[in-house]
Amino acid sequence: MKRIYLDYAATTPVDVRVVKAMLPHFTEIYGNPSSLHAFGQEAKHVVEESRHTVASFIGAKPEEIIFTSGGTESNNFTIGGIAHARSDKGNHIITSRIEHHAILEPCHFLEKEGFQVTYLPVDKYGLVDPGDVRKAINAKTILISIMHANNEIGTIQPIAEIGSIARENGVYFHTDAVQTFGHLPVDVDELNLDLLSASGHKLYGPKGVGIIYARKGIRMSPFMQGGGQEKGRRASTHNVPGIVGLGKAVDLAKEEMGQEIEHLTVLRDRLIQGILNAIEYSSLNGHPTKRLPNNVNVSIAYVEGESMLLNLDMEGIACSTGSACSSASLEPSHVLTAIGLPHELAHGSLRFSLGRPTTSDDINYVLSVLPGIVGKLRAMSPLYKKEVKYGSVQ
Amino acid sequence: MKRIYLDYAATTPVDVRVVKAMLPHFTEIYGNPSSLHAFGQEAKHVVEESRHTVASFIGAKPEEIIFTSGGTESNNFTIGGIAHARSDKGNHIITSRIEHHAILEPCHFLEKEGFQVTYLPVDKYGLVDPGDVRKAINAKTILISIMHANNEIGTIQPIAEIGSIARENGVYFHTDAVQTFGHLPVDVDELNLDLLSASGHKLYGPKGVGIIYARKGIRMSPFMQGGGQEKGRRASTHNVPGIVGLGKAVDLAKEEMGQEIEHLTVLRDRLIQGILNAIEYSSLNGHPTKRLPNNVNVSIAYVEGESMLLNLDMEGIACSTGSACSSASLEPSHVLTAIGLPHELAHGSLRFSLGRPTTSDDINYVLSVLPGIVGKLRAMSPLYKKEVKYGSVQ
Amino acid sequence: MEAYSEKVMEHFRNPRNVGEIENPDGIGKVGNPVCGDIMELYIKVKDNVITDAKFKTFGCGAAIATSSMVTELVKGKTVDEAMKVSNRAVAEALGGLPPIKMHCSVLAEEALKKALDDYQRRTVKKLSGKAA
Amino acid sequence: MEAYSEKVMEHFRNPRNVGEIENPDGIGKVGNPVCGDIMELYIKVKDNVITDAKFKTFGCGAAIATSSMVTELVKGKTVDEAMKVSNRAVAEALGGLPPIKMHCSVLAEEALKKALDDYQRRTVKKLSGKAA
Ligand SMILES: Cc1ncc(COP(=O)(O)O)c(C=O)c1O
Ligand SMILES: Cc1ncc(COP(=O)(O)O)c(C=O)c1O
Repeated sequence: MKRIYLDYAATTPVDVRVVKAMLPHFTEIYGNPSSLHAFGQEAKHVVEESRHTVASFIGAKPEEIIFTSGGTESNNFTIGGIAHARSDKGNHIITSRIEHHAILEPCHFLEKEGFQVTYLPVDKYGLVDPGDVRKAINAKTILISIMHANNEIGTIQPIAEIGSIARENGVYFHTDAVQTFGHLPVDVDELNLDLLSASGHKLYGPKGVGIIYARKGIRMSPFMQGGGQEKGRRASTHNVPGIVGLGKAVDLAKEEMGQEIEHLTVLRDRLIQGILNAIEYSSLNGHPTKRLPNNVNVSIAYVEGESMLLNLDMEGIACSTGSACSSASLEPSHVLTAIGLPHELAHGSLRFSLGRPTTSDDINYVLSVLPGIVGKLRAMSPLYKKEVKYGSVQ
Repeated sequence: MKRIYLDYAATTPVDVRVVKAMLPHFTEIYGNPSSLHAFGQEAKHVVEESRHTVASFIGAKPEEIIFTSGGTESNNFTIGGIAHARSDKGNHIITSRIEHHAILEPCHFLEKEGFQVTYLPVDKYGLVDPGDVRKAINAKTILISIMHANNEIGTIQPIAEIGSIARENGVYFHTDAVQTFGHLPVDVDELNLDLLSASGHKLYGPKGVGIIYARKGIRMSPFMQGGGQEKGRRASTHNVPGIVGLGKAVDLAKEEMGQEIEHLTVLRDRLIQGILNAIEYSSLNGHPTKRLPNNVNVSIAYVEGESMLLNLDMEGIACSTGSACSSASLEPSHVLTAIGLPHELAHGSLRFSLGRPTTSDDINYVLSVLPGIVGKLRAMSPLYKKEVKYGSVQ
Repeated sequence: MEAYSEKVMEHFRNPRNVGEIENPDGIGKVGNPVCGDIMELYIKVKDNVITDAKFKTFGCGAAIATSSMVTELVKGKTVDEAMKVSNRAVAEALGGLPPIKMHCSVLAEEALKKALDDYQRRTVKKLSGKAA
Repeated sequence: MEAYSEKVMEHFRNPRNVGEIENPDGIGKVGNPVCGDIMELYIKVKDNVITDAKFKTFGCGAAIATSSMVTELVKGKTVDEAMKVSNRAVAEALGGLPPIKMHCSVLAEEALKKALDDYQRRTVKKLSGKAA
């Protein structure tokens, strides 16, 4: 069976060139970078090289990069680390309702400790209004965290603008760039960023490695304590192959990002138009243009997401859904709810996320298969019957 | 130049069979285990297989294994996670003075939050007295954490005995088994363990992956929050290749551990005897027999560790030292201090840690090189001159 | 999420008894769009035996499979026997369900019970109608 | 730890002026076993010029290299010139030191200052001895 992976936002395969770069660090240059001897110093050298690569990619200095175990750690570390280090300055944090759970959950946790968190609303496209950020700032605000682009609906936020508001007010500004790092240009100065999170496995690098960019001079409580690594902020033996792999993935992104954006934007828009044209009662979620080049998120009325997903999977197509049925909480995606989708439509969402290897044929295949699946499920759906009978409007 | 790695306690090379097992999971079976589609479910399957392998290796159930990013996270997570989840039961923790910093630092941190921590002393061999554990327990004790074997001096603690005291008193018992997992038999029931930490890169597995064993029913505050992975206790996309690699490393350890113990014990004892015979004023640190099969730790009077280490490195031999000069704190190893070594001897320590590939020739080479280095450095040492002149006793 | 069993996937792939019954003897409607599952179960009863059962479902894989399975299970059963079909029985017949999907089997049981209740109400009505 | 510079390693590998001077004109002893570094610096002075310098050191790579370098730096200098040799100068001559090793260069400066002080005290003594 043909197998088409369209879930690159969940994770990417590791580029073969990245694997090749990692390989010697398992069996040959295997030292612990904290060791004084040659084996250790060789390993240290490649870790610092990778730090340099990552830093220069986003216009930062090497000492501003902290290696972590992934996007979740970077987010948890930043939220907790800044909150605890700055609790003498204030106890108020501003974020949005559509952040990844790796931001929202640490925020909820801080609320239990007595911090105050403002969760800004978004408009129907998923955009945060910079004016809302300005209004939310008070004398106790110590951190603003707004994601660069949303992982579900792909909406890209006005980060530079929010950053300049943060700076005017002397508040640290963090962005979760897990979905954009290596996919869109990111310059920490142009975007007025103080802190940034990214994860290796979203840009054809390895799983289990991520970074925090933390502007020089920023104090953060350490996340893991023990060996003093990463200037005492993040202990544990460096994941050398992972760090090298991330560096290589960044090298490749630097070269290929431009043409990837063009390539994917075309395919993305074809898939969106194809679905909206072929399937009645379907609609796009997220912003039509301020949108990740690889993100397609649609709601298909009267059918439930997981059952579409499973049917697509049976045809070899891998995608994801914001339906409650795929989550333990039985709540539909908080992002789709935040942009104002009624529950039925939130349950009937599909996300296709495209990647470097995606071809025009892949898009054609999806478009050839999806309408039939929707038709079959609608024939089974008690909602469709009624809506069509009574002609209710979407 | 001949290069001999004798720092396996710091980190091990990844076994080629482990690398081979990991490889398909970078580029072929690359899905996110949280995804519902086939790519995701394949990845999930191998993660669960590895969980099964790890669990059965230590006599645990698969659902009792939590995958982490390494030994430091496992230790930090356990100490903080148990303390916070059980703070309604009590606020007292018992540990030892010779734990890894990844245990001690979170304990110091908890003290600032109002927890009480007893740091038990050890005898001159580095042994914790189970009687001391019993005496230290009070009505508020919620956790005892004593490492299985010490990473510096190799001393193996009477874990089963301490565990049974903990159990009698209804206190959770954790061991940091980072140095023993895959090297010595570990059965959580025989050792009366409730919690255990281990790290992949100490047993020929990859860096950046570790485990916690947590006996069924134990509540721990989550360490990372976000995606709900690991039953909500440790969020973040699974490091699939790392987890698979750890599983394979465990498979190999299961097969090879027995003969490895025999092989290394012989080499270890030859190296110890060789050094003690060849070098005047040298002494063994740690217990002569209750000792990791791969650990040699000696103090060589009148010379400083780092300068010996660098000279050995110049001869191609990689080892480590507990000298202050290799640490940012300028304090000599807390372990060597805890066993009562005077500062001079603590500064003059060397650790050689042997591994699977270590040969008899390697040992001979060290023994042929070390005495010359010591001689050269002693000729430079103002301490040696005096001691020898005035015949002071060690 | 836990993967579905072979049996669940088989029923999901080829759901039995999809559709509505014209002039049913009992209808059970449960769920709502908020929770993401809606089931409608139709039964035809003759001489106290369920001769046909059909469903329409908006919901996930488990919701569709349990709907399919419950209609299969009750066909040919008496009303009293059908009353005893529990959500566990449905889940077991499917070779088990992932824990977070057990509520789908509960929904299927509820839809069945509602359809049977509906049948019984109608019967009472008819009888009392006749009596009147 | 940061790696050592080439120059540090070169001096560590081949330390210059190891040893003691018989009947030195000045001795400087600094450090203690607790901190892990002990340095002894010996100088020979003729006509106010340092004609020879030797050291004995217990310590790490940086301690040995700074000892070696400081003896090299002062040989041929007048006592006044030698007084101006700072720890920074020693570190710079070695192509820099890792931050956590800067204290070794401080130790070398202190050993030198002590040796020079010792020389001056002895000279004063000798002079006053003569005068008496
Ligand atoms: C926006 C965003 N933030 C954080 C994460 C978490 O990253 P990781 O899975 O590497 O921990 C993800 C992906 O899962 C993401 O899409
Ligand atoms: C006893 C012990 N505990 C914990 C650790 C930390 O493990 P990791 O470096 O994998 O975080 C180590 C090794 O560094 C260790 O030897």
